[in-house]
Amino acid sequence: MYDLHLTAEQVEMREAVRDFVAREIKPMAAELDRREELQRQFPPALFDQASQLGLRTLGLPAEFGGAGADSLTICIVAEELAVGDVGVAAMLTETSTLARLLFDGMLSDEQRAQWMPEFLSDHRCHLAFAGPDSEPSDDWFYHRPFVADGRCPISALKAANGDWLLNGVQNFVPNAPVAKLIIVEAAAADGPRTLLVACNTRGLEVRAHDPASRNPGADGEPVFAWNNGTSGQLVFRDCRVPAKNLIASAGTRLPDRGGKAADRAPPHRAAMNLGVGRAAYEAALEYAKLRVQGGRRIIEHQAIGTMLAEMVARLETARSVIWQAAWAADHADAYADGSLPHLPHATIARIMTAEFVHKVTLDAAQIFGGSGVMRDLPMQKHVRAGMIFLHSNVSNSAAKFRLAEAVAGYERPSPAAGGR
Amino acid sequence: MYDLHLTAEQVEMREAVRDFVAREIKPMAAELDRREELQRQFPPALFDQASQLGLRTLGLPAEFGGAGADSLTICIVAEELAVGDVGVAAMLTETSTLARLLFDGMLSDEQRAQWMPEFLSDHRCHLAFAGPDSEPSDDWFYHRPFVADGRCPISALKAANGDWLLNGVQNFVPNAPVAKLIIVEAAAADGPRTLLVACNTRGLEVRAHDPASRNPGADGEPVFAWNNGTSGQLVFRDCRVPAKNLIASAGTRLPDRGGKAADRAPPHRAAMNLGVGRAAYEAALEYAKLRVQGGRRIIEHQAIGTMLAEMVARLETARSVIWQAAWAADHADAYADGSLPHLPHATIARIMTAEFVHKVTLDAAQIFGGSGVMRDLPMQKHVRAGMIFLHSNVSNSAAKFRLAEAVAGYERPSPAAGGR
Amino acid sequence: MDFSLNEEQRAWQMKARRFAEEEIRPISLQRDQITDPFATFDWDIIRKGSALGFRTAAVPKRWGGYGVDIVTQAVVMAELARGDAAMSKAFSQCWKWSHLIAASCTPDQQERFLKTFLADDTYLLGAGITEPNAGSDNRLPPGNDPKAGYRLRAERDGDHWILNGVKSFIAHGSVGKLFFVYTRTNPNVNLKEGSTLFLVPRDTPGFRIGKVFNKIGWRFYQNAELIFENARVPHANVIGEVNGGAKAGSGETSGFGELELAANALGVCDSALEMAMQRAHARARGGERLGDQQFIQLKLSEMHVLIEALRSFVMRTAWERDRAAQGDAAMRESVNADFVMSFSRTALDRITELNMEIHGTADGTANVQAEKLFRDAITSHVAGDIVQRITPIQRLLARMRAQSALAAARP
Amino acid sequence: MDFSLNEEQRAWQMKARRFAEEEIRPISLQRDQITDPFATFDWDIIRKGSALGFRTAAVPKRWGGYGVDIVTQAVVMAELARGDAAMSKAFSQCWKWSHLIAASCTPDQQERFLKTFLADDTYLLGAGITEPNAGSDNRLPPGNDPKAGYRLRAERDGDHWILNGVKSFIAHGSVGKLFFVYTRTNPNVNLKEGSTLFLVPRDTPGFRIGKVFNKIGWRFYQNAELIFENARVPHANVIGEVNGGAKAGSGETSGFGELELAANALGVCDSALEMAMQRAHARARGGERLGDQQFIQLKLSEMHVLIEALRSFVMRTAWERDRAAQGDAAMRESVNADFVMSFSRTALDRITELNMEIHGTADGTANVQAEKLFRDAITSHVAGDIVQRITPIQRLLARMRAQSALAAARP
Repeated sequence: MYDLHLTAEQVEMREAVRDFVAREIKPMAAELDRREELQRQFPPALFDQASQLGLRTLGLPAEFGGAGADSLTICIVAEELAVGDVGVAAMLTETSTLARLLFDGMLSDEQRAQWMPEFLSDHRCHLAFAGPDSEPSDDWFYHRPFVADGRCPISALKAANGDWLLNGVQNFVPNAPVAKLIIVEAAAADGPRTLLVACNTRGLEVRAHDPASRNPGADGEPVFAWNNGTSGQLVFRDCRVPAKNLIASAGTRLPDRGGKAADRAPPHRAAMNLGVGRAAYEAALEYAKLRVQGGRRIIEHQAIGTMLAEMVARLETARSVIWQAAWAADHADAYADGSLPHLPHATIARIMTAEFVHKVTLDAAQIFGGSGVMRDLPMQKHVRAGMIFLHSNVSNSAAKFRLAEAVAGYERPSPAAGGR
Repeated sequence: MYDLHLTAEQVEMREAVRDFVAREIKPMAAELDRREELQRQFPPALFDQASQLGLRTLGLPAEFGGAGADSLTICIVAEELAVGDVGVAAMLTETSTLARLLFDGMLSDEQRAQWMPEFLSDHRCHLAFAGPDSEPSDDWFYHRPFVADGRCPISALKAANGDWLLNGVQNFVPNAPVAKLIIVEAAAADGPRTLLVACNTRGLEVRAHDPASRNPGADGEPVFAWNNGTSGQLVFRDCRVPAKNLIASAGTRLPDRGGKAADRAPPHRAAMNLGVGRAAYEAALEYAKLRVQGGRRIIEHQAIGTMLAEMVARLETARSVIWQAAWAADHADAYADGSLPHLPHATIARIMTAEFVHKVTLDAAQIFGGSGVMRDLPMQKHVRAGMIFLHSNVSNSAAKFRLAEAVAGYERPSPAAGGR
Repeated sequence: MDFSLNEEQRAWQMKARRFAEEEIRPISLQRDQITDPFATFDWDIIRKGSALGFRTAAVPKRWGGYGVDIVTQAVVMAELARGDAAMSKAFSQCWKWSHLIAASCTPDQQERFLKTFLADDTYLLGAGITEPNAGSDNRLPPGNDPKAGYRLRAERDGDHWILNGVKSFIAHGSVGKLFFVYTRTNPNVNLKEGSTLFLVPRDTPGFRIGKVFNKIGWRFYQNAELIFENARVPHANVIGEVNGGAKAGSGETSGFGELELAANALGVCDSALEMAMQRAHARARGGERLGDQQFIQLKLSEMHVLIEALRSFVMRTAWERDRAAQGDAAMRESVNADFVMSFSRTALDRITELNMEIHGTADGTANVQAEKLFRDAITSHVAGDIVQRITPIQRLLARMRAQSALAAARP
Repeated sequence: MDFSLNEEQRAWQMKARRFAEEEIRPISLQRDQITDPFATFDWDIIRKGSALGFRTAAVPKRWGGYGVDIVTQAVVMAELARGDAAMSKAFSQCWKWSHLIAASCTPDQQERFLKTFLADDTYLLGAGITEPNAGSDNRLPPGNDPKAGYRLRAERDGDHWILNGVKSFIAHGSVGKLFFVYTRTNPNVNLKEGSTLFLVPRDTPGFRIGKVFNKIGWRFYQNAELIFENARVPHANVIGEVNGGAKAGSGETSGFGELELAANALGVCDSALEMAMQRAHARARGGERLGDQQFIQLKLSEMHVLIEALRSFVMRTAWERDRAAQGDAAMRESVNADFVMSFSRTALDRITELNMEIHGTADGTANVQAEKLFRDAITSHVAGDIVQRITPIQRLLARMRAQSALAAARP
């Protein structure tokens, strides 16, 4: 029975996060916004509070000690967090997503028994994933087999006792500066291996990226960090990882990083993206109600009113389609019983949200005039965050290819092992 | 509890209408499309079948003999009908909407007892509404009181015995050619009156518009019929309507024709609009899978694939927001309990759907190339229908003003009596 | 830098403007609204326009035409299209011939057909390329596939060729007296190597007109089927060489075809803007003019911006094509004619739609003229389509490749 | 119609192109990435550019400048902006003065300030209009509201005026040596009737610089606060008349301000397109060039179309402004400078975004230069805003009203 009522728990969770955002994140974000992106560091106390609210383990099933939230709740939370600060939202969502992937899929029972207690008890234990290098055109193919040639910058050599020796440097690893456990995909002689590495393992150094230094990207051209969370560089120098830390004997593809699995994955990123749009809209609305030009509040001017109407219409529409995709991720039967058409709803949510929010942030900045492009005010951060969602982790162009293949009924031949 | 499962009845109803569309409407529509708009006439047998399916009385509560469908089901049906033929959808939806308004609101018990049996038993009994003239700029105001100066072209004079004498000519009345009962708002000396008039009343002539004749519109400039249903001219010449047919002693504002009531009205029109988009998309998809250019099916070209992806993403998104608004229209409590934000969801659905479908139809026509603009093929009809939804019955510009007023918290002073 | 017209250009512009206002506009809507697609044509306007030189404007002076330059052609097309897009195209369609004949026809062919064309004020021209299964493939043929592109067959029979097949959507198909028909003379190789271009007069035996396509706009301008059933065309009517059809057609490098539709679009845009400005100025509600409303001002602004950008781009490109015709090699390489056509598509769609918005609709009615302009606009939507947009980029990228290959080859 | 540059214009273009390539581009990104907004400036590039005449290009020859026409100005701005938008603007910002001084200054003022400007190769100019609570109101003042618009107060004190207040977001605020400052000399009437324009040298007592605004783009070009605390400015520095500030400013009818940003945008667009074409040409995956992909071709096509439309429109408008400067009354009336600025906004936003798309992002990284262009683009988003778009329409509609009133008054 079609029903859009949220449960009391969902509404309460949303209120709790809103309250956390208003009390803790927003005041801190205002301060952080004045710094260079790569110098933003979240206060550890914030981590503790977020973890105590259950946000670090939100997606982990209750049986493993997590909050066991459904996909809809995860999206509600991700949106609210991103209204406060997209970096905090990205960091917590990365850990929560990886926790589910790791503890509810990749680990053996023994491995789980080893790491779970520490992960659950340490409020500051975050997770990171370091996989093969990728470049934009990885996903720019249509109606033909995918040939991945991204290589793992980290090499793994099997020692005599079965341990693994890791070497190499990987740039721009999300969550690296905060992660205590890192899932590393490394290239061994006979194929990729996935290992779990503690951040304090001897031979591993986690470095902050210097904002002024320009590392060459996978394609050899200079790039710089352009994501919404926090990221850093991992340097492995003969880093010895015990054999028992081997968690997969092949490469690992994360569902929200593209591929067919992403089609029906929970649209966390889209929800964060929506939060960015809401932050921009809410600021613009407030400003438009206060600022007087032309003898009246600017919201009373037709042009500003029309822009605000378009903004709120887009955001509400995005939320509608994100929630639909979130619910669909947990209810595959709805496709079978005719309640939903056979389409990749998460991909649709991603496409529409990214385009909507991009437009919303530009309009919001327009309403702010010159203040919309000041580095020490939050509006410009929203504009840039919106651009990042539009172009990164499967760009909208590539997402449209995947959607078109779905409607065309194209079945891609399985990629060779190790494809990410 | 958030749940997007449709009920078995909803799925069955949708399947029944799809079947009806495939068997009856599409073959007929293909034939009708080759005619001039104003010469399209629906075969009476079609009316019978639609009515037997319950489509004529869909919105009428079960206690009054209707199908008592909820707003979501009405939108599901409207969409499916419009995929077949937007004119048929508009005609049936007009009758179904007016039936609810009339029998479940305007009529006294005696009046209901008089007209209900005939309406229910006659499968061909359709309804029409003839109100004051309006012009586009009626709704083009923002953040200030509304001054309606649209006049009723029909005058009502009270006879000595209490009967009303109607005189005047009204152009472009939706459903006029098929209506057996017509709700007429007429101008009496002391204000507007609403009367129910049978189509065979002496002194009333219903004429088809000659496609070549150009009647001046309310603003004096030449206009022509541009709606998605069927419409005609009503000519009253000393038409005597009994006193008992007076159904309201003031003017009547239909909720889906704008105004505050429209904000949370069921988004029937948006659902029909969506059906138009789907018709265009489905035709384009089919064509793109068959047509070979450049050595392969055109769907395999990136440009065409991207267009189709954008089309389907827009349509799914529109459906999501239409269904949300439909459900919200029946569940005001969801605003109170925090499940929905306090926003006019029907207005949002209207805005987004109209823009989406307009783009979808243009893209679909583009995929069809020259065949997209041939009068005797359906694609051009979809393009024009999409334009009509974008600009008529509260244009998108005006709908955005209403939405902006809602977010600004502007409270319009009540209009003078008789405003439509 | 000089954006002004010279005296001769200005005179043509004024003549065209007057003709559009006095002759075209009064019959435009009436012709548009005729239901039968065969019956929309009006020979009288063709004769009147011919008398003023609009039909033969582009024929070089040495053959007895007016020989106007491309800037003038652009200006005249825009002015005529301000009256009616389809009527403007009915004249400019004949100009293509002047370009092609100069590039590719023999003196004998020029002699035979040009004289008649100049003398007969109802002599209209058309070209047959499109076939039911060959649209974009003709313009962007996929490599070596002999099945791609038009298939109309021509087989040699002594001094004649026998043509069999059907062309569809052919401009002036139902009213033209002479057609440039693309055929396949070798069906086993690709389009580029196996096609031949013929001059086919209307009275060719075995050649007849099929249906007239019932378009939703550009009603005056008739697109028809050309049916060839053992049609006999003399060998002397081959343009260029046998199996050299692709080359014969591409010898015309003026970029006129692209510019033609862009200039036409400019005229339609001007007409829409005129209507919209007039409405904003004249229409008042409750003491307030429509034009006092900010949202109307923004729509008008968007229209003006697009139109003036388009006008600038069209006129610049026309000048470039004149320079190319005069032998400027750099200009000959320019792909701006393609780009301006793409841009005109954007401007035309948006401007006619904004004009509809400003006129609005109510009670299921719309302004007749605004709706006609919208229909005319979408009818030409094939212009500026995907093929149109990617072709020039492929040329530019190929040029970059050639240059870097050259640079790499150097020591 | 002639779209080519004359020899002198071409020479300036080549000089600017070389300077952009050899001097500006090498330091552009480095200056952009400096964190401290005070520290981004580089006097060396100003001196080098001054030596080549870029700072004083627009000063009429009779005062010892180069007196280049507006077409040349547009060309030079675009070429310099191809290297760096902010550095281009650092030079062209000084040209405004040349226009305003010609229109509104006394010979004495010209004598006092022009000579210094010409002689000192680090003498930069700025103008103070915007205040924290007066943005669009300055440009589109609401009727008779004395509260609307800038509020910086100037009061007469003998031969001097005492200025009090704050200007914000003032271009060259932190580096300029002379400012054109708009003040209120009668706070009880509206902006139009109660404002006065002053020449304020940097070393004026009571005048100091506040913070430098930390913009996300155009980093080299510094916008700062100007703080006036009982600043004493001689009466001889009043431009035009007291309470005639609105008029004094509007005497400058070249439309240069609008054209300036449009020409600058054109240069940035050219730079983005160059990057994108190079990427499509050079980058290959699995044996296929990026440019072989249709969706990349479509993006490139859209970029080319917008750029060539913008180039056409900018150059035409520059020519119109030159004609206006030469006394052409019709051109003086043209509002195309407003429209071209609006159009440049659309083109700039879209093209820099398409360039980002073509470069893409992966693993949370982006191409540094593509991202810089995007930041530079949105930083200028105030140009082409709502006020910019509606102002010219209001003028055109007012003109229609005046004309119809005139027509109605005639017998």
